[in-house]
Amino acid sequence: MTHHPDQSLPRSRQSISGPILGPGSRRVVGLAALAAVVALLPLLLPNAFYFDVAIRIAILAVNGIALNLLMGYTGQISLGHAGFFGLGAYGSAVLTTHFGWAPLPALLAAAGLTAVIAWGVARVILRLRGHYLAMATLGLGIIISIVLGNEAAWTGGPDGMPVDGFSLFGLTLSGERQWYWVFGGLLIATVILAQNLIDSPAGRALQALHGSETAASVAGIDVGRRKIAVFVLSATVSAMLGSLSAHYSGYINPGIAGFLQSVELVIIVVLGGMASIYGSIFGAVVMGLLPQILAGYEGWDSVLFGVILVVTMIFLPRGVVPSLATRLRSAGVTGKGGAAC
Amino acid sequence: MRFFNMMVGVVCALAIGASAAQAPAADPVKVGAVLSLTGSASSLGDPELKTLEMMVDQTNRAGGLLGRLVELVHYDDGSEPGKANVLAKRLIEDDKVDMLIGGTTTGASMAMYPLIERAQIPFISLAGALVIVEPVKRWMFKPAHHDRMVGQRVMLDMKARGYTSIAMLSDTSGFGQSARKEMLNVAQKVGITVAVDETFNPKDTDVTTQLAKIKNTPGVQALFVVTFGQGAVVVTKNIAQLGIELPHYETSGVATREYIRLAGPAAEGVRLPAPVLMVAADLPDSDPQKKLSVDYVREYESRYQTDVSSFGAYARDAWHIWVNAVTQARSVDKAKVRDFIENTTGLPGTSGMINMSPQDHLGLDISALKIVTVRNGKFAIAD
Amino acid sequence: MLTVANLSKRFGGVHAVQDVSFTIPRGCVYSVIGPNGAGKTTLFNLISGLYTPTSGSIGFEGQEIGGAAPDQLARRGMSRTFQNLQICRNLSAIDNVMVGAHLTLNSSMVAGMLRWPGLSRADRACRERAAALMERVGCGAFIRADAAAMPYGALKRLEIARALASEPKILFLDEPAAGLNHTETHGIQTLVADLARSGLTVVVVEHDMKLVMSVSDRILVLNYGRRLAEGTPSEIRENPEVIAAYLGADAEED
Amino acid sequence: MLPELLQFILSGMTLGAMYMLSALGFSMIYNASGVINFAQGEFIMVGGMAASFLSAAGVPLPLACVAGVMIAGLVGGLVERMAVAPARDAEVASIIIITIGVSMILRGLTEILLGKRPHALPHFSGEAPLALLGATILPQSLWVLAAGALIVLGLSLFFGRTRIGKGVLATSYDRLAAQLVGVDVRRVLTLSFALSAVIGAVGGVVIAPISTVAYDTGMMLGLKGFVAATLGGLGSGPGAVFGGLFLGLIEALTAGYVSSAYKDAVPFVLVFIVLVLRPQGLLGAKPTDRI
Repeated sequence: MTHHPDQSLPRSRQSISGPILGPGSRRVVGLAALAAVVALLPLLLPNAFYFDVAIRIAILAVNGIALNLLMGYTGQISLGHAGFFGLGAYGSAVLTTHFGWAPLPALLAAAGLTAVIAWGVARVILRLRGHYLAMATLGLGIIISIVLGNEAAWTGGPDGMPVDGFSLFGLTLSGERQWYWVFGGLLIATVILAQNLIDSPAGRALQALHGSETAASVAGIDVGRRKIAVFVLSATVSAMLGSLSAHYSGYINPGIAGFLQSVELVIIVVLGGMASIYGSIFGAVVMGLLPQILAGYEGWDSVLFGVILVVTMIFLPRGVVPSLATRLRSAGVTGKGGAAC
Repeated sequence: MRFFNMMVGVVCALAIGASAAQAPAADPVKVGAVLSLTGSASSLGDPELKTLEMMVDQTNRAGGLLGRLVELVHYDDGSEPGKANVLAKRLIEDDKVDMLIGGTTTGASMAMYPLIERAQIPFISLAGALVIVEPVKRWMFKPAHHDRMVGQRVMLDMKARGYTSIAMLSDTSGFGQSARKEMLNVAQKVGITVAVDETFNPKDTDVTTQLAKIKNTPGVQALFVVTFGQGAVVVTKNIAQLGIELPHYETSGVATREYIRLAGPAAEGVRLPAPVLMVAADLPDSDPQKKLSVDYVREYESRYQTDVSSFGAYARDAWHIWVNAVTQARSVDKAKVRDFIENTTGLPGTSGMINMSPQDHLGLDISALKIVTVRNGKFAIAD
Repeated sequence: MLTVANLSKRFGGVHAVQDVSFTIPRGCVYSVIGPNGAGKTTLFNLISGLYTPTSGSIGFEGQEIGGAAPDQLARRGMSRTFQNLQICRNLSAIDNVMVGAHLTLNSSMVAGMLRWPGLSRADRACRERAAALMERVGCGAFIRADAAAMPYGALKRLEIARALASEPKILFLDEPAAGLNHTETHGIQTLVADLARSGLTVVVVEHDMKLVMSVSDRILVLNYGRRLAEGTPSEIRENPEVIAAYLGADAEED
Repeated sequence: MLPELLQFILSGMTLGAMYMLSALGFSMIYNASGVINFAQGEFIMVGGMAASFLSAAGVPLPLACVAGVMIAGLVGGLVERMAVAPARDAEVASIIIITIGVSMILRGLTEILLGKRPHALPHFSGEAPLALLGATILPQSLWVLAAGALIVLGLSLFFGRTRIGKGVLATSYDRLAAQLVGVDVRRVLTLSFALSAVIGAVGGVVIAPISTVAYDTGMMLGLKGFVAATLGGLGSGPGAVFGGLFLGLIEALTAGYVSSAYKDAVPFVLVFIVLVLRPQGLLGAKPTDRI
């Protein structure tokens, strides 16, 4: 190997003598901490209401991570993602209620159907960029919620429809405490799978096409196919989550697929931090707790919530978790990474 | 990982803080309410809350219930049924309320009901749809006429006046769609043809398109608009704009003075079924509903400096049904109170004489709905 | 190795490239020069699949590749850098290089999610290789840096490392020295010579005549989208048409 | 059937003029700063609410309307200075969240200050409908159409004739270059927010007598404005005008001839189809990447 002395690069070469930091080295700690929180939280939760809040946070977090794969990592904005959540929820509800299917096959069928729809949509809209993509996905979500509201014979219309509990092999999940473990486990599994994906060559390809589609395609990445794949993946995860949460809450209405829900997911991703798994969890915690904390301040809740969004985005524009991470690192708290750059 | 510790800290602090904050100081009777105070149904939820707060004050001023003070814990579901579900859980599990009022909308009430049944707590819904009381749900009651009755009352009036072919314009909200379905059923039963069946979004700023279609359909003898709040105002103004001369019916959902004020002269002659509340002063003194209705209107309007609506009146009746049951049961025991609510008999309310039974969690008959009309900017008993 | 015949590209009414033909033999350093707007970058974009030719053909190792997508061309062994840097600023420097190695790894999303056996090992090996490449092109000091935090000169080298990571048969460098100072340009010059010595076919678009003349085996001169001349550096240096085009009106007045 | 069609068209035009004003606001801000302002609907609402409130408090109608529009313009400028300007370098998604936050703040404050009840303004020139070939139109609808036309005219004069207007245009083409030739870009950006708030508020004020206005009416109008702006091509003035009117007409005709239940879905289906066929909108310029 030949080396060329180059005065424009003043740094000594000793920094490469240490191990080259792979992305996976900090994962184990994070995962252990998450698992510990999930495992120990029940000791602190006084009653079923708090379990319910925790469950809803987990649902938001999984949904947020699914959207973050698409938005934060791959750079494709979606303002209609709640639509897929709604498709999953209603798919399960309609198949179990009107056709007497068992919950698990219904869940799988709803997810499969959503995947097919997402695939068809992605093929046409992922050619769009920026705000045009935002508009198209926004439209998609709104169309889904309008259809769910109008087809009253199947969906109960705007008032919604009841959904049976989730049972498998004769066992029925009941009560917030049982469901807590389902959604807690689901969250941990999602974090593991999502991190695996991000740290893999496939994940790198997704992030590359976010950074530069031209560079990605020249490097041999089939940009179109990758975008479609991650869109379908993200939509399918949301759909499965929608099915499960429909069985959990026992009642669904078209609002779950609406624009406000989609915006909520985008807020989770952006507030917590684009391209940050733990950012999405943080965003979900905020979005899950804030409405409960502000519940007593009717009228002011909207103002306070708005102020929190604006202030956070002004002072931590990359989202809470990545911005704070950078600050901590540059302050030398973690003692690694900073020296090399 | 620091974020993690931080997050854990935040969650724990909030959980603990919140649970400490709600430790009972005294021992009041707790009533929980989930209402739509913002969002599309806020024009319904707002008078409901105002009324409940007034009722709590009245009850406490009169010495409380069973010697205990009454406390109202209320949350806003933002007209999102999904949120109502969480908030109901909060009221039941965390605030530990003794009974629940609310669900301004049918969607919210139905979303809350699975929890109600599991927690076995008496629940009086303020929403309109038939589905709330039919089939009968053990723990859920309803003080207001359901949409099928409203439809029956209107159709009876139409029949009496000789209309057999009508146009219907319903909004796309939960209220409008559930009511539309019932109205179509009733029409078929009483032999009225719905010649035009149009819908509109309650947030629309213009419905002249749908109305022009109705106007140009030959043979239509009357127009029935199925909506509430702002939507009714827009429709009424558009009807005047197009010069549609058809007799114009609305539902009890627009029985508010605000409707008359916003729609102005366009509202003249509109016919609608309403609880007696709106025309209480015109009733004979012997009517058991008269005094309580007049009292309610006077107190509400002097306290809030704003017009009463039938929605507030439903909340008033709900309150009295519960107070009546608790007084008879001499306890707030949930199961006992439920039984006494189910056995409410001969209780006068703004909506009529309430006679419940295990088969009937509404307890009203159609006679309590009066057809009123707008005359000189006021509601008056028609004919 | 690469044969371009009668290639044209029109944007609206503008002929960016018109009827250009040339052949690049294996293992040589081939430069494309010409005044601003001569169509050099358009030519690169046509060959690397970013633009579809209006007419003409491009043959690579005996097969027609005109109109093929960039990622398909990458599979065949083509790689390039960009005049306006195309760096993924959301990734670290070394990840940018590893993006270049995309085709050498199993990149299935399912495999990634499930951590397919062997995938981590292959990825680690790829990371070592990427680090070595960064060393080789002279930006080894930034192995742990975020791409967004790197200076311009180092990013130019990073792109070359990324292009090399795909183990290409032919490498296109679009103005590798643009925006660099004298010392940096010299570094690039040595690097290109070094790459050529290792047997790689290198195609360069460049303005810096000193660099072009010293590294090139053959040179193609474009002017207003047309081929003006082609030959060895010494032939080009003495070509009167090239001199006229480069020196413009001044030369004629003299 | 002709009167019916005419009625649909008149109704669609009134609606369309409203969407057009909303869309113009979107386009103006998008042009100057590249931001999609999700608080645009709230500007409309603030204008209408402020005017209704002042009018109800006894302020003469014309004065109340002007004051309502000015208040909205002030709010628009403040929003830019306080919320958007400090985040200038943030990513698109972050700025979207900021404007969503702003819309929540405006909605909440209006609810707290002016209450939840819907308000109406008196009609500017009576409520007696005008007959036109068997169809009818309210005088107020003419006000809406006239206001729309005046704004379009005013904007073209502003951009074509005034120094500051040209500065806004220059900024939209190339912010850096505009700065170099002496345009005060910061002022231009604040101005573009204030101006789009004014345009929206004019819409809010003229439509309030017809449809009433409440603290939460902004969102739907804002969304439709976004759809209209996208249909026409983001950042294109003629695109916004065309997109708004087109959307209004299509909505009215769908409700009239196809299905009133699905008429609200039509704009979104339409924008979907248009974007698939022409990703830059109907009148938008094709974006070019320099590689």
